[in-house]
Amino acid sequence: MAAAHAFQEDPVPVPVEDRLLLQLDAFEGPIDVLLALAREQKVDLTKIRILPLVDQYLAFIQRARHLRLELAADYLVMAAWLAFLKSRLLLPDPQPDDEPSATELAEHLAFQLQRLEAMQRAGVQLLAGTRLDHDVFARGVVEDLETPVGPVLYEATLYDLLKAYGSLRSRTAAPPPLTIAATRLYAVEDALERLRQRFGNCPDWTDLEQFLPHGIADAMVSRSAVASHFAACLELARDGLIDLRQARHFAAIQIRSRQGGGESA
Amino acid sequence: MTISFEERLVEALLFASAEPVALSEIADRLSDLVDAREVLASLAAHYQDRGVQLVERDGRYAFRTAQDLGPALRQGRVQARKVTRAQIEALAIIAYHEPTTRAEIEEIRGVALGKGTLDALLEAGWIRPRGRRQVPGRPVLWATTPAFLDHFGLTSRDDLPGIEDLKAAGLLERRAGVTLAMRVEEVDEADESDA
Amino acid sequence: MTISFEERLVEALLFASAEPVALSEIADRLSDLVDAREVLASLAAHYQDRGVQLVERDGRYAFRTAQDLGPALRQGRVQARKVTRAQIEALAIIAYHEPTTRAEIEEIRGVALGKGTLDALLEAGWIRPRGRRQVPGRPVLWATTPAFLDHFGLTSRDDLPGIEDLKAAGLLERRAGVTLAMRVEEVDEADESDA
Repeated sequence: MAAAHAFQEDPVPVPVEDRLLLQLDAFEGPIDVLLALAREQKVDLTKIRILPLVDQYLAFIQRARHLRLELAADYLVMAAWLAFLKSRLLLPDPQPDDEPSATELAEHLAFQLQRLEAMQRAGVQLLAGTRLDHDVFARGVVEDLETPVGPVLYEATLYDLLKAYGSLRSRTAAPPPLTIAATRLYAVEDALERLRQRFGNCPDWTDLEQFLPHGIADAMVSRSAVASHFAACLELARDGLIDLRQARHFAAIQIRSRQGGGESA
Repeated sequence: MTISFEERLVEALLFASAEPVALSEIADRLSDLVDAREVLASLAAHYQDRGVQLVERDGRYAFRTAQDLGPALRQGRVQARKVTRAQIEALAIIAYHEPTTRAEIEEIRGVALGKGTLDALLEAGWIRPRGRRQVPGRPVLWATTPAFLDHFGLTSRDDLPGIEDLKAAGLLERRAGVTLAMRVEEVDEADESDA
Repeated sequence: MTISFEERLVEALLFASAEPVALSEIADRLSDLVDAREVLASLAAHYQDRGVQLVERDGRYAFRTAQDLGPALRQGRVQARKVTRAQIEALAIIAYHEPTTRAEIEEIRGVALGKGTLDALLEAGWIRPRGRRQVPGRPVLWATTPAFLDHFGLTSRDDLPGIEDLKAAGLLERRAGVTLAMRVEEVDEADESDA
């Protein structure tokens, strides 16, 4: 296999954002991601540079959305907030006096990163320290000294007490009225309406994907939009308003409008 | 006086073990070059006059407090007793609703209280009668005691987490029912102040 | 080497109990002529190099196996309680900021606590409610317990790793996190403006 050596490539440095994306599940929210990015600056966190950090976070979010990874809403809110912070850091501060300045906000973010870092480290140190039942052990037997002469001690913990009350209340409370939450999924009616408005000027075969709404943050809503648009297509085709085709399994679904029946294939 | 590693290990092993430990088990923990019996003999000699003794029962070894200390140790020694579910539930209801009557406790639990339930709580020193409700029959009102707070590590009754806190901490069991994947507004259950 | 009756008694008393015993409880067993602290100091010195050690936990005393024997003793034992990352971070935040509210824990971590996180810490006996903050909503304040110190081998809260440095650096001051602004309503707005 000499050829393998000949074609061996230099290792391509993987961007930090991509490495973090691989461990997205392991993060405990956006601040945790920011902290991981900040650690990449390899400086004392008290000297952290906020602007490059903001750029890195925005790049991270961009990549995630490009790869269609599911991001919790917090990540996007954080991105929006950081973009806002960045614009305020770059522009002269026009804010009235009663609002914190951009510098103050940046300092505060740096404080929060340091504080979270300190708490994460403390947690690791606690776990790594001397732990009962792992590093040290207590007396294995509580000696029964026979014929106790003292008063009776009833044993129960606070947890027992709270748990008892909690389950009692959930057992005996009147059942809550049935509430069905308003769904945020994409309705077929809305998809029909959208398509009706758009397919009219589309005599050529066009991928259905072109008609899908863009920029839906929530992956679940995004998937429901695909489903409802497909259902809407079937309905429009049944009504003889459009033609549908698909070259093979899993290929792109294409549609075109059928105007006055004249162009029907 | 120096102590060997083996002696320290056997000392810790016997201390932490819930059951007396067999000689073979002790020997397994030691290097083949060391005689477990010798280690045990040395330990036994060390503890001979102390408050704790190394004892052998059927080829198994354990530490036990010295017999002559029994009376002094037993003094004021308490007898531990597990609290039953009915007792802890009644106690929780009294703590959250005090002062409250027996009938109210039964109403909340949905079943009658057994004979000894409140007696046990009284014996534990966790509850006390606090007057009577001014209604026909003048039922006794029950309330918790300072000993109750002390036992459960509370500084005041106010420390008891409310329903919302219990829910947030995961202590309120979810009722079987309709839960949707989407956010459902949590229904505000019960205000606790109904007495 | 002779050992006093008091030393033997305290040795036996601590051996007979799995939980740390309060200084006051030890003193109660001794004659008024004897200083419990001196007895404990003498016992601690005796056990210094042995396989079992006398440790102090927040004014309570107990025997525990020596730390260096941990690996040898661990064999064939049940593992200590598994702690998730969210749990240990929440626990650290409570320990370093106590007393503190659930909302503050969430602010520091920048993410909501899952149901069951505080529940697990409560069940482990490591945290307890301690009063309420006098602000609207009167949220429950959480603090650590003596069992927390015992489990993590800390003599007192001052013993928490690095706590002095963190205090000096101002990192333990109460300050709201930037994620404070992130509430569900705003998330929904963000979604809509995206669509």
